[in-house]
Amino acid sequence: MSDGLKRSSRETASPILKVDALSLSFGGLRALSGVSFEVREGSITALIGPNGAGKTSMFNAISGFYRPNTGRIIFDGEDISRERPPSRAKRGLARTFQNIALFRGMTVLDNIKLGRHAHLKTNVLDALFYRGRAHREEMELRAEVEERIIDFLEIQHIRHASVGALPYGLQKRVELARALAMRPRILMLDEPVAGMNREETEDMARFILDVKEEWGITILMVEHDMGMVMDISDHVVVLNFGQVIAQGRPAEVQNDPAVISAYLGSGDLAERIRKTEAA
Amino acid sequence: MDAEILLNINNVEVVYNRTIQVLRGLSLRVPKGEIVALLGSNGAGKSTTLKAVSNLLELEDGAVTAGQIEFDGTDLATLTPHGLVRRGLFHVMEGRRIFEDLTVEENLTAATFSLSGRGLPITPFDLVYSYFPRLYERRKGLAGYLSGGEQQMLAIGRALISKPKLILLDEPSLGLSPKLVEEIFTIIARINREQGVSMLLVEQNAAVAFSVASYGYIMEMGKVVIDGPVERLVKDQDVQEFYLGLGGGGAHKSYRDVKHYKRRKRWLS
Amino acid sequence: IHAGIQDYLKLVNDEGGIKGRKIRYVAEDTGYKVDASVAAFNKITSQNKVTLYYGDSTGFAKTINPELERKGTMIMAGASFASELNDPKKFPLQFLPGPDYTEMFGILMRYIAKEKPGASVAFVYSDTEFGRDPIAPSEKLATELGLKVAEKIVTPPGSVDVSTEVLKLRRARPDYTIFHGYVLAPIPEFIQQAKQMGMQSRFMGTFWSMDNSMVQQMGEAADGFMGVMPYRYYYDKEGTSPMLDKIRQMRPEYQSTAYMQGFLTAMLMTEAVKRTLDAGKELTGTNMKASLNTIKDFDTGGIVGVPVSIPGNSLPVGRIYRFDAKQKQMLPASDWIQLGK
Amino acid sequence: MDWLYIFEVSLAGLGAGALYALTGVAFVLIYKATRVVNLAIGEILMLGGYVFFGLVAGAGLSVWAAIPLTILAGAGLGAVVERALIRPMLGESPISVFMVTIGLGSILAGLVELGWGADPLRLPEFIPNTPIFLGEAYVAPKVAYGALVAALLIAGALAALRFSRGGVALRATARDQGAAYSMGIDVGRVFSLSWMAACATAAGAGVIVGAIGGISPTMGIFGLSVLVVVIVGGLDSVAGALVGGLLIGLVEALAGSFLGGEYKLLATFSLLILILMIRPYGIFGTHEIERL
Amino acid sequence: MRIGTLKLSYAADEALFDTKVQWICLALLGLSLILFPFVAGPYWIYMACLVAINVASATGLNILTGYTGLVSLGQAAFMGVGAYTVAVLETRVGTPFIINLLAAGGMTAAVGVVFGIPSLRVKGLYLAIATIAASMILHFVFSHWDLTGGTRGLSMPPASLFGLALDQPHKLYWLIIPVTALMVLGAANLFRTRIGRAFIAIRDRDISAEVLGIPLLQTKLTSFALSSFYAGVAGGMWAYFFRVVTPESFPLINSIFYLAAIIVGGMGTILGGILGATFMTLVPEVLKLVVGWLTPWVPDALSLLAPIRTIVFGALIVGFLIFEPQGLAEIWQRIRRFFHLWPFRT
Ligand SMILES: Nc1ncnc2c1ncn2[C@@H]1O[C@H](COP(=O)(O)OP(=O)(O)OP(=O)(O)O)[C@@H](O)[C@H]1O
Ligand SMILES: Nc1ncnc2c1ncn2[C@@H]1O[C@H](COP(=O)(O)OP(=O)(O)OP(=O)(O)O)[C@@H](O)[C@H]1O
Ligand SMILES: [Mg+2]
Ligand SMILES: [Mg+2]
Repeated sequence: MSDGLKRSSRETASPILKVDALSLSFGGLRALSGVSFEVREGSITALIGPNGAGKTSMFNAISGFYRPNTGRIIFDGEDISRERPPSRAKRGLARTFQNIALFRGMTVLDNIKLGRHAHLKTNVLDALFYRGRAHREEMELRAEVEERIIDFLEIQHIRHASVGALPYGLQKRVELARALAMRPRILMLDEPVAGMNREETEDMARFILDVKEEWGITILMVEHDMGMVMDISDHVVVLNFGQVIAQGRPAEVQNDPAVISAYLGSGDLAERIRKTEAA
Repeated sequence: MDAEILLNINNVEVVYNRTIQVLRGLSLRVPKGEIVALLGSNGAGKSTTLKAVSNLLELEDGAVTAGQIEFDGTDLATLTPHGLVRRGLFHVMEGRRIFEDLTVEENLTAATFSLSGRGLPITPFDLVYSYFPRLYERRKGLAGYLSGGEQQMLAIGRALISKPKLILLDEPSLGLSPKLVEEIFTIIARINREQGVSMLLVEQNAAVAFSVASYGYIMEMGKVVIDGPVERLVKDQDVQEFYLGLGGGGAHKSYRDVKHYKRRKRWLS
Repeated sequence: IHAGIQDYLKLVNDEGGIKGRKIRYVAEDTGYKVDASVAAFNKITSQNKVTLYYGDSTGFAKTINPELERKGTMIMAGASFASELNDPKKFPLQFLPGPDYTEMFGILMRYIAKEKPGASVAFVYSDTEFGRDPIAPSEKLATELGLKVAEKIVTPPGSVDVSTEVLKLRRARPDYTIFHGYVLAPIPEFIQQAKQMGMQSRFMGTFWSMDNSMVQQMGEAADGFMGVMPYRYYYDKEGTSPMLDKIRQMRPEYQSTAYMQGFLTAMLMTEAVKRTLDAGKELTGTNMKASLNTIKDFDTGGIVGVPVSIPGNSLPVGRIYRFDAKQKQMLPASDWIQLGK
Repeated sequence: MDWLYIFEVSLAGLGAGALYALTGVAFVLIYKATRVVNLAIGEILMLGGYVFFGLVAGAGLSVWAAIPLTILAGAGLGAVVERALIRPMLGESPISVFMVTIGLGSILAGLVELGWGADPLRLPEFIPNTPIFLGEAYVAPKVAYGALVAALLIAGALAALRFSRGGVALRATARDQGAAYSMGIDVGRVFSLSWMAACATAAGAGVIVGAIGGISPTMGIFGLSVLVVVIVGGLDSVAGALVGGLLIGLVEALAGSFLGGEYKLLATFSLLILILMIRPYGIFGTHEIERL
Repeated sequence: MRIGTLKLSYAADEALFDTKVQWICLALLGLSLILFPFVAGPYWIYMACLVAINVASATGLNILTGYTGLVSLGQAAFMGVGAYTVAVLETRVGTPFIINLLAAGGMTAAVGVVFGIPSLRVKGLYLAIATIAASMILHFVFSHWDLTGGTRGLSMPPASLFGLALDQPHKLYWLIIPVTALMVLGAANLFRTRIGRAFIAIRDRDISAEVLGIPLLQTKLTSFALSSFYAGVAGGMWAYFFRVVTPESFPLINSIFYLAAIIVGGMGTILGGILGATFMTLVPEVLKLVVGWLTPWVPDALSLLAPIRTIVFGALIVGFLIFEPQGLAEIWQRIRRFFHLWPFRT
């Protein structure tokens, strides 16, 4: 892979997450083979690539749901490759899911609170009696969730609603809220604007930018909406068939011929259709 | 629109769980041989409209409480969901809904049930494979492990098997890479042209939808707020701003510059 | 059982009751579940003043015993012949209207020892409290009687197919096979397969599998099936039996051995009450039980073929019957056998 | 080592296993099409036994007329149950539907007791009675003939599912009813037919099981062993039911004869836990595809 | 009637009972529970105790099945473990009953954890069947171990409190009711905290829960342990209540009974466990009453009772699932809403 590309990225901050020669296969299928890239602290990094390129698998490997065959994941200078998902979550790796994974039996508020699970200490005995620590912790959590997260994402009006009944766009927002409640240092978003129209995408883009700028949280996201990716990300990594085929600043990647042929396509659909039509 | 009307939705209202009203008097037409696009924000009721047409609401505790839907001259209320498919109305559902633990080929076989009762022979899947060569390569593999784009191809392929008159397509671009979106829509246009199949297309990606459709409807809160031939819609200022992401004067806006306050859509006021 | 109790009490009441006292009979169904039985007990005893109680299962008898002692106002019998209950020290206010299961085995084996000294026997029993009840003491008794226990076969509750067990039995080649802990299945299948294999063993059962209608259902397998029965069968015309005559009068169709059990229980209980009143004592549990134990060589009016006594908690008497396929009836195969005599 | 004995015991076990397998197939059929874990299968089997008894002993029909009628009655029961209890549960959680079948089992057991009383009954003899010897090994004729019938029926079911579109329709319906509808599959009919076929099979199995062990309102316990069989084999696999049935039959027989009857259940249930720990979806069951 | 409630603090919004009306209702309930034994006959006190024991056990099962989504058909067998523990301690060691009850809970929790281990790999109904297997194995142990008295089981002396023998329902009432009340309250508290939320998350989607920081095995086993603890204590109370424990005291059908109780009551709500267990315990009694009234007209009524009870048991389960899948708790909520006139927040 070209060193030139790497050097060209402008960030000077240190990498908060480093993926090092990661390989992962399912039976005979190699979903990832020797993927390496870095996410710099305070950046928005986008992971793009064709369907089935291994983006979600990459997220799953980083958050510990899949066990890579070889390679390392280094978070904040420490190798976390052997850790179970919950302890990675506790370190500040938070994520949302490609297919919304909210807990339908809970209210919005409880879903958000759940994000804090790993940071709370209440044990079963405390919980049964709801005295002392349990009570104190719950009150603090409630206040923080209300005042920081719910206000920020503008979902006050639905906090006692049960998530199942919410429209899709709001559900995605609740997922984001839950991830924020995890006290993330890095937030991984899997297709945050899939299925949204232009207007809703604008809202979500605003939240993502604010999370980065006001909360200082690093963002790694997978997204197929090139308009948004190119506009808001600082660094783009392109995967194809489980391998990195390009990375760099959005503008660089956008014009990379390999990326165009594997992923972006000609970009002018209407014209092409008219062309085939004529043929 | 002088062509023969294949699908005619008239003032339909839909209620879920006997309490939540989603469609509030929606009307819409699909002429024979055309692609009609249906756009709208999340939760506007687009999928609900399609489910009402294909009679699948019952599965989700929904019901059409008013209005009527005609397909090819028949009132749909009298038909069962599978009966409808067998008359040539095929619904490619949101989220693709392929049978994950069946192979690609078995998925196509499942779609052959739509041919019963029409006296149509079950032909080999050549046509599907000719449109989607990639499916041919993976025909023995479990569909659950296909990539998103391949799954979408399979979903459309199943529709082709049924030799339909009308396909309802629910967000075929959802989650697909730009290139695949292009491919799929190219094929959609081809199918429409070569097979003469009409389509009702629900899409979030307005630009793409407009590139294949001839007529468009935009709905909010369960009813149509604006409709017209595609050429006219793309010139509408609100459509440009809220669906195509064009700022004043037709230039693309950047997501970085989006403001917190927003102009209200004209049709909502 | 229910009908038997009802009928006897009707007889007593029609004759003016016990010393002018009429007996009122309250019944509850419990479905053989301990908690339901206890609930019924509480309900009945709190709504009525009860002196005689008929409970159902062994579990209930054990559960309720402390309560029975605490109340001290009644005596109780039940559908269970569990050996454990046959202990006047532990269960002072209860009794069994027949031999306990161990005693049933005793009667059977005494018969075997007489017919064929030194014979080998096999026990086939279900893996339940009911099934396991008499096995350990009976093994001991077998050695005392000079019999050989060739095999013990346990079947899990509710098992249907017994082919493997039959194979096992065949290897043991017992002269006699005693089934216990079953009502019907899997006895007939067992016997049938055994006969097909050419086994010569004789097959025997205990109380609950001995009712005539049950045995008849065994079909071909029934022929020659034997077992122990403390009461006479409904149709048994041998000797004089005024009570059986009365029963046949009241109920023209066949009555089961469970009916007889109920009938006899009611008879013994009322007799105990009568004797207590005769002695001018209060109707307390202890007094009634004491009176019950004074029953000696008591004539049951033919329900049991010989005069009976209740030395302890049980009525250790019975007779071997054998099924006759032609008459479709259980016919006596031995004299009445009284243990402890 | 007494090899003849082991051989005989194994044969007996396999024979019993064939009956498990047959009932297991009935169970799998329902699961495959409707994702319903039918705990009432034992009671449906019991009802089959009783209907047969009623037709022969009550209505005085000949045995050979009664068997097809029983099977037909089973199919009828399947249709009614599916329509009245299962269809309304479409879309509910699997646990709820599972509990509905438990409730159904209870209702059926109660009805049988109401109609025929609590006492066990015996079916009239109709299976040939001459002892069968395989070499020197004895096989109980009822078990042998039962196993034969079971084998034929299972082979039929396997063939039907493999060589027709029916199998695809069944699995498609099970996976996603909405999508199946939109393929033009008559989901309602698939549901009904699979319940009818399964209940007919179970009723037929009930006649055989009843002929061997007699009938009683508690006969539904047989369903418990069948449950073990299908879990071991994999809930959605006909082949699994076959292998599971034979395996459990064999294990029960061997445990019963070498450890004692009380160990039968212990052995099969321990085996069950063991297999589940190694293969959580049974030997042949399909893994749920779980992706994030 | 109330028109919306204004909450002035988060604590108030998080409280279990948030309105004055609720507190009054609660106080009334408590008072009536205290007065009950003074006005009711022994039969009704007996029933009250039985109901309470069943409520305790059903609440435990609800934690596991209703909230954590792990279907268990082993609740009765777990109660058996508790009952035997109490019986053995009482007869062999003679420790005070409170200790015995806690030991019963602890012992059962340990057993529950062991049988809960498959839950990491085995899901859904496969797991339900695995718990049947667990209860069969426990049943085997009960009936073949000397310590548990084999098939005959164990008989034991009554619990005693300061030398006073608690041998009567109306005395045991003062043991059983408070213990059950405490257990129910504990369960309700549980679901205001992280532990309870983790349970629900696992029920709704376990694999994503893990990525959100919830250790799966540990949490599932915690749920098994808690649920079995409840079962064990309930079983212990059962033992003190009946004072004989046999292997046949805790058949599989009882496990089904508890599952049915939480379904009829409403899965995943505390109220559901209470209502369901009460309802299902009392229905057979009501049936008996009805049959009692019928006896004069239908002479055979008594012998029909057993099958009718079986049928009604089944029909209740089926009926509730089809017509009222959320159970009695939902009906109760509907009644409440009706009186609130303010349907948006309950
Ligand atoms: N659990 C699994 N078992 C087997 N194969 C899997 C599994 N998960 C993913 N795959 C395969 O790995 C490849 C990469 O899948 P992945 O979901 O990571 O793609 P993606 O880049 O996220 O695609 P998309 O943009 O469509 O979401 C695909 O071919 C997929 O079929
Ligand atoms: N089964 C259901 N029960 C209750 N409400 C429902 C159900 N399905 C949809 N809704 C509600 O109906 C409204 C319209 O839903 P629908 O799926 O038709 O929207 P859509 O326009 O397709 O949106 P999207 O862009 O998210 O696909 C939404 O508010 C949704 O919450
Ligand atoms: Mg993905
Ligand atoms: Mg939609």
